[in-house]
Amino acid sequence: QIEPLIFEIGRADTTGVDLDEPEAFTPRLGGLERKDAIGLPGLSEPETMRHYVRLSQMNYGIDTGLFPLGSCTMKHNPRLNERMARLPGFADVHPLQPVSTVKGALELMNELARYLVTLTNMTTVALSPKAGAHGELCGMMAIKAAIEARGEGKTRNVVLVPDSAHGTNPATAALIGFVVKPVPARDDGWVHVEDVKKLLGPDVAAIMLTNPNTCGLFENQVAEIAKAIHDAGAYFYCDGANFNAIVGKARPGDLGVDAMHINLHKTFSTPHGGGGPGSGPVVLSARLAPYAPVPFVTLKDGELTLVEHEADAAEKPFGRMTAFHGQMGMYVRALSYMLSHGADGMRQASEDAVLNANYVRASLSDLFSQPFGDKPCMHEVLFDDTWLKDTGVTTLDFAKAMIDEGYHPMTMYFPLVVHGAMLIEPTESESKASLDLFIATLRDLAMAAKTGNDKARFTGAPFHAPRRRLDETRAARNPVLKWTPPAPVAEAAE
Amino acid sequence: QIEPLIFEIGRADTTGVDLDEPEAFTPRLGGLERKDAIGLPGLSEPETMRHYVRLSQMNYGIDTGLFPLGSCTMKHNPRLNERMARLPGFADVHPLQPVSTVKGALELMNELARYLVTLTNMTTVALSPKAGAHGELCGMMAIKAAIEARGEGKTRNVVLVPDSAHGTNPATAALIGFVVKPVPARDDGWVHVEDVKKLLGPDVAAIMLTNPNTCGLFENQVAEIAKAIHDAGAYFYCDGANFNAIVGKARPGDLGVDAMHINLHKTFSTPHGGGGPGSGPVVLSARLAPYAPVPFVTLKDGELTLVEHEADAAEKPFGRMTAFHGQMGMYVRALSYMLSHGADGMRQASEDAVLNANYVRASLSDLFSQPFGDKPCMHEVLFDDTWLKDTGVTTLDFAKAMIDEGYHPMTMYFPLVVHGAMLIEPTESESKASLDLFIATLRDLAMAAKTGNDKARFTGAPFHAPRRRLDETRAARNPVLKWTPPAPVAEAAE
Amino acid sequence: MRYLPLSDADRREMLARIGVQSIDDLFADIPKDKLLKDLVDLPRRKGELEVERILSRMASRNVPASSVPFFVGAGAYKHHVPATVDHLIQRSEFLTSYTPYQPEIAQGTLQYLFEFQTQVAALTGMEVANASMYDGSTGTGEAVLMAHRVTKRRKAVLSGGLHPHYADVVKTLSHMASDEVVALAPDVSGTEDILSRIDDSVSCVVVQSPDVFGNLRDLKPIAEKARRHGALLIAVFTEAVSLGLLESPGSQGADIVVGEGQSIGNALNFGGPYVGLFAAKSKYIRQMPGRLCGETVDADGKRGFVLTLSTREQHIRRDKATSNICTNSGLCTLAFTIHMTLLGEAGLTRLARINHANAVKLADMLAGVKGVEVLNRTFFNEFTVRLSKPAAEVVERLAEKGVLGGVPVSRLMPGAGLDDLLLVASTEVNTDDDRAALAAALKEVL
Amino acid sequence: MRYLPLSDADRREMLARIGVQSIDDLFADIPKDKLLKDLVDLPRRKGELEVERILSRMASRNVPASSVPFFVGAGAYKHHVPATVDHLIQRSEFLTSYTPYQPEIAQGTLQYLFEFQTQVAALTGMEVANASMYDGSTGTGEAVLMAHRVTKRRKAVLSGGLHPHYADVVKTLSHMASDEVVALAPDVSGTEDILSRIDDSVSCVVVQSPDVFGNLRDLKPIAEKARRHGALLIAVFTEAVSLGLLESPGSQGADIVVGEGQSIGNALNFGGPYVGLFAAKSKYIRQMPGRLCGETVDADGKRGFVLTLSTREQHIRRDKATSNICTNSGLCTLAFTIHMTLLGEAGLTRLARINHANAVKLADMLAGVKGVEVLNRTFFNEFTVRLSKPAAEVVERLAEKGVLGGVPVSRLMPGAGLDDLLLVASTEVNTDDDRAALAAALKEVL
Repeated sequence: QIEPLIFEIGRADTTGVDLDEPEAFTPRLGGLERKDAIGLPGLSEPETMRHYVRLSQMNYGIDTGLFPLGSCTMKHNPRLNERMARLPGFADVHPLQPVSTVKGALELMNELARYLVTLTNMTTVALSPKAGAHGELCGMMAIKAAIEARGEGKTRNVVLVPDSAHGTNPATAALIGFVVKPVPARDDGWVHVEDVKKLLGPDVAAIMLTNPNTCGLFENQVAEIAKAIHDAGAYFYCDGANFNAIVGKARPGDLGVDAMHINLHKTFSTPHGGGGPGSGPVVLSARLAPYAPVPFVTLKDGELTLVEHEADAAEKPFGRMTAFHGQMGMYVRALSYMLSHGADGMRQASEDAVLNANYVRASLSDLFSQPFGDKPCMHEVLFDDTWLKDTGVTTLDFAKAMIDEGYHPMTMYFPLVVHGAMLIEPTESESKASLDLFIATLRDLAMAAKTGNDKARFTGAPFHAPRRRLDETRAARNPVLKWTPPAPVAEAAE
Repeated sequence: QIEPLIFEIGRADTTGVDLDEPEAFTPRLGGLERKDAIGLPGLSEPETMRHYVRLSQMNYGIDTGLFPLGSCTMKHNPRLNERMARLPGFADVHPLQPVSTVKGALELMNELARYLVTLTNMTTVALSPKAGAHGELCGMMAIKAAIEARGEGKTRNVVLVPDSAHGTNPATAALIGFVVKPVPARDDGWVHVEDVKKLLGPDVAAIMLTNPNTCGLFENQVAEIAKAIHDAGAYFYCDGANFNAIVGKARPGDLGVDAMHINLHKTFSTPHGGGGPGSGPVVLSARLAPYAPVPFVTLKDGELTLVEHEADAAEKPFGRMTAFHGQMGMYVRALSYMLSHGADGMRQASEDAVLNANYVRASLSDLFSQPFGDKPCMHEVLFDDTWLKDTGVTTLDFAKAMIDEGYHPMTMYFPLVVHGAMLIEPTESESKASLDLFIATLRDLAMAAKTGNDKARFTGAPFHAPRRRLDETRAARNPVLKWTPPAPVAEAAE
Repeated sequence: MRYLPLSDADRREMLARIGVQSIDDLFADIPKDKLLKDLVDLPRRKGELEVERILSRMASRNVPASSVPFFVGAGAYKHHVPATVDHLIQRSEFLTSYTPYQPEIAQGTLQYLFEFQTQVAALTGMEVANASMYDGSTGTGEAVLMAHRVTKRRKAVLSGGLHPHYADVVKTLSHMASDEVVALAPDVSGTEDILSRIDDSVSCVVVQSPDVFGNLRDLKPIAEKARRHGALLIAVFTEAVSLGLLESPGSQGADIVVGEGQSIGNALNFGGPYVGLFAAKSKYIRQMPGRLCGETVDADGKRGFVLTLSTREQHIRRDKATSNICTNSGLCTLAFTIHMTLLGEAGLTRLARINHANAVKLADMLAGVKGVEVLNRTFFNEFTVRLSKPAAEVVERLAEKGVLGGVPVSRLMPGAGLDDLLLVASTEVNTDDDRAALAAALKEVL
Repeated sequence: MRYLPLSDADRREMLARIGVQSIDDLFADIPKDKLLKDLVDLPRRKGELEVERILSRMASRNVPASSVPFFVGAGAYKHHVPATVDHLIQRSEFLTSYTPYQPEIAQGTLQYLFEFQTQVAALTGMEVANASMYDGSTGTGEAVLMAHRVTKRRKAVLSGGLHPHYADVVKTLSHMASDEVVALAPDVSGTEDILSRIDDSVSCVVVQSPDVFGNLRDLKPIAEKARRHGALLIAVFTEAVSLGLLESPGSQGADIVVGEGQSIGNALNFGGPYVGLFAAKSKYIRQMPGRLCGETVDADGKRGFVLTLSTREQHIRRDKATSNICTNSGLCTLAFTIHMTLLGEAGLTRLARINHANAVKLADMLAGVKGVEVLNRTFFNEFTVRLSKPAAEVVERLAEKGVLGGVPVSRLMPGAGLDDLLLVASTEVNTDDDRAALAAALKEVL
């Protein structure tokens, strides 16, 4: 089951694309043409097809099985959305065509914005961020711009981030010069308003709070926290990675949020694609709306108009996040998802996601330990490794053993505030039958781990995957990041 | 790796299609409406997706590996052709739309016909047959119609069919009342003109000859046989299943053929799709052309016109093979294939197919036995089981052992004239590296079979497939052809 | 050439291994004077872009059903197919696999065939179904041959409501096989006296419902009379969706049910590929044509599926086979099965109700147009109207106005004196706007 | 709802197992007054057909590049992508998989990332490449930050030939991070004096070639001077195909190479998703942003791949990370890799020659149009013309005539006094007819 690399089977003179050599002409390259070979192998079309089909067969996807990766929201990706995104009117349109030839694209962006704003009860949305982390950056930049506009740019430079936050939060804040101060974790899994208040002061620019949080809980003091933050002159950034739990049930704008990114590839099911592309629009409160970056679409004299430059805008955009207008292909998919579900379907999806997670929780709570007690969770349920104590089986071992049972592991060792965390998010896409099978399998595995009779089943796992456990230390110690031609065989050895 | 049946996981009230119930209205069903439940389960879209993706993972295809199925021509299926067949102008057009709204469809059919006629040097082509066997039927019907037109319908009712022919040949002839007389096999693999001559008489309507034949050989006396057939007042039907070996190298029309079907799904690479759809256009000589069935496209006053009824035709169509115009979707794919290859590419493809087969032959001839001696073959090479004598390993065992090595078996036990036949057709889609690996694997297997040290590796094979060997006898003895609900568990047993 | 992996260097090396000088040494059995020296008179290879342009240009000369108000039926129907269907049937492992003769590595195909057979049996109300025929028309031809084998008689009676193409296929086959066919006159009202044609010499009666004019037929009396005379009732349908709403042919006593499955999962495709559904009473199973997939177990006792009862088939029985069919409609059956699985009973029956409701709405609207008379007392999603002008002309005029209004009966039955009749179909894709457009255009044209 | 498998009966049963009365008991942590009682003010669910209609109607209000003579570039290019690419990236196992954190069941993704990194390194002439950025512009922003980390300086010099959007991204990021940016004035002729801006305070110079006006830049002297002053040369490209024909940035001495990969394998998509290519000298590897895939072995000694050096990344290092990037452009890298594999060296270099040849042909033709002056001495597949009228107006007039003629410089750099300049791109998709149409339309408009 070793598939060779294209470099091992390709040839420099082979091509899978038929092109005719141009007629003779005088190049205008000013002597800057390439002199050496590039070193790229080519394959014919049949070889290419087989190579990548075989590679795909070594992957696990939502379509092949339950994918309980907490915080990642691996839900069904409808193919209708793929079909829509490929309409020539969307896929084959250039970002710099005359605006008169892309009215439909602007309409789509506007409609998407309307849906996002309605679902969050916020004022405006910056569509262009390319993924969740990029959206965080956008939101925090808007906050920074607002603070600078208030003349507090030098003094307000602290951002509060709970220990349980995604790593992107502190990384984002640090990237643009904020000083990150952690909000310590409590043993109930919630951020407490008094902890926040203790940290607040004229130096605090914002809090970055994930809600529902990474422990799978809705921050039950969110309204109080928002009020405290605002009272202190700071802004409330909400990490929207888990928005999918509450779409149609609660609106961030009602909870005092000033900025929140939305992962279209989680909440609205644009495919994860093995690590992207994502899309991370940011909704903004009225206080931050004026600072939204270019470009944006606005209704002007009854016509949708694209505002591309700061000079054009009545507002005070803080700059630009990316070339062009962002992830159009993802916008189409997300809007297709929202149109399909409708207000009723989206609400139901949130409820089913929460129901499924709690069903798993209730069905495993006697065997698995919960760090914050046995209480309802949102769309994902968090266990820790207390129950594995003294078995010699780690969270990692247990997760890898799941692979042999045909399942993708849950999220492990995150959030960091919990020891040996196991974060399970079944999503609303799973049927009850599928959950029952999953639960039964986990229970069997848990029993096996606890009896300790077959430790190797865990510590050696996986056995039945395309690869056994991989040596990550070796990879990091001596990084081999690209293929290099094998050295010629040495002539004679001693 | 047991995937349940949809009937085991589906529910009567579940649907993966959102439709709104119509407003109240008065039906016009005259009391013939359904009273009982149908018994069809439904699945949501995510469940459906996963179910069929998982089923697909139990299949082997060209895209997943070399598929050396002799006589079946499992070559690369270009995805360009799939894309073209899905253009709304082809896929979303109704066969009975006004002719003025389908000019492009008629143009395509005409262009396809032009390619087929040019490649075969025949006069006309009946496009409508739905697959190879249907094309045979069409060709033989044309022959029968011609014979009836000559007033010999009662007297000429014998069709000569070599023993090595595909089963469809005698079945087709018998279906429309011909008496099948076998042409005996010779030990050189060729049909001999003297054997044919011995059988010829005023009762013979036609010969059905596969050329290149099912032994992988080009019938080297084909011209003489054609002459003898014609001299006897009979027609020469050529089974075109193996046309792919000689496209661009020789034209059936030059060889005296009167009718030949062309498997678009073999020669021109429309996908086999797990058993269809195929497409079997029939090219006809001038002698048979007038009898081509409706519908056909003809150039009339400079305009392409669809002739749909016998009354319209200047010709004497023998009737109709099917509703509408045949396999349009396959026509598009086949024409896309032909346009892509061009005259040069098609000839090269034939040469490469023959080259690849002979390369396999030359690389295995020392280990495998060839029933008709070690001589060049066409696009496929035939071995028999002489070399397995006394090993306790059968052709079937050997083929199943190939599965464990990651290969689809070759065609086995066909043609029938050879004991334990193994018919290998690599096709032109395979690279030399792929063939070398295949050859090495077969050589290893052959050595293992001959040494006899590990007979179980063969007799028990496959071990590493989605299923072990299946009990076909049981399936036939007590046919279970559909799912039935399990009987309710009996209350208490003794 | 992008599809050919061999390089010239490979070719030279391989010829050397084979031990010949040139490629033509391998073609030595072809008579020298017949071996082509030059390329045939066709263009040379083209890149993808160029091929796309040529074929797209041809495609653009056709009017897609989705682009206009569309009411064309008569044996092929415009339905909406979920995106999931087309995605799944394009999976390499389905698309590029062969007929499942090696069941160990073809369980995917075999299991969906088993699911398909079960769905078709349920839908038709029959005991057993095969793994598909080419389409409804050829399936009907095969059904008649099967009835001859079962009854050992060779005379078929065809209803005047049978789709003329289907009748032509039966007649062609019967003529060639020297079997007898009694074809009744076109029966616009669905009231023909077919019972009187059934006697002890008849092998089968072939009745379509909804018939080609859209009328629903009560099969029960026909089945009853056929049974008494030892003849079989072959029930035909061209619109599979109708079975979601109508009493199944099986429950009405049909012996063989055959029909077109295109409506579920398959595009219009200008006539093909489609998928023939074929079901029968299980006592006739050994006389059935086509492939059958059956359940069994593997060497480890695991459930699995195989093609079975192949002793009926041509590759085993040769000239004694029940049919010459080989390749059938594999991928179209998959599309059917997936779409049917998505629909489920709830979805299919609702889809059928929508179709019927839309047709009723349309009939009521057209009945109000001067020069249009709706003829049907009963129908499902298609009916016949009498126009005040020749239908073929009207349809062309409608097409000029961007409305594809239906199928003139004269196109199916030229010379039958039915030139003023138009078949009009309406499915779930038709909107109120579509219907209004047709009515308005008819008003202008008539 | 078709995407939701639970039935109401399931829901009741599950609530019972959980031990709560109603679903809202599970939402009890949401403040009561914030929990929505009713549906939000958006339409209810729609079937596929309806969604298709809504979105198709929007799509039809846009003019697809393939439907007209098309010469728009300026950072995104219309190329032909083989059908194989889109087929493969839609494979469920690629499309619906996650970032490959579980390497044992993600070798498909990991191996293509390894292939991608190798291809990008070869193409750019660099020692190492990462597994992608969002796009060229954000990659450029990250490259500047990386240069700051490497040099421990915080002042970037941007060439006046850098795409203004890229420059804006760098400026925004730098402003927010309180870093310094020296942006040179728009440099239409590609002759700016950037060397004099390089001194010991500079962390990096960012130079694009072909630059936004199409000029090719010789990077060697810049690299040389930067090296002498301890600054890094960041070489940027927006047209990956150009690297098939031009000396690689790596061979000219670049320290970091960053660019847009859209041209290979990816559609125009109105601006995204695209794929950022990012390569560097290997000594800087621990300062690189983004994911890296590395080779290793599994417990059985088999070759395998893993994400590696993740101690640079946010999920490990949090506020000390080299970047906050997480999800990147996985599927777009796959498209890039497959298309590049199909092209191979032979195909890519030929594709590049065709692009250049078409642009040369177009430049020669436009040079003959009155009111058009071609400004470039050198270019690859895009160049700048000076028009006798404002370019923005001209482009609108051309669009009315069904020709998309290019990008007015004023759209990218409003207020720069370059309103008469037009950027015109020509790729392999342009035919002689296309070029003639543009020339003819320009004659009419000017």
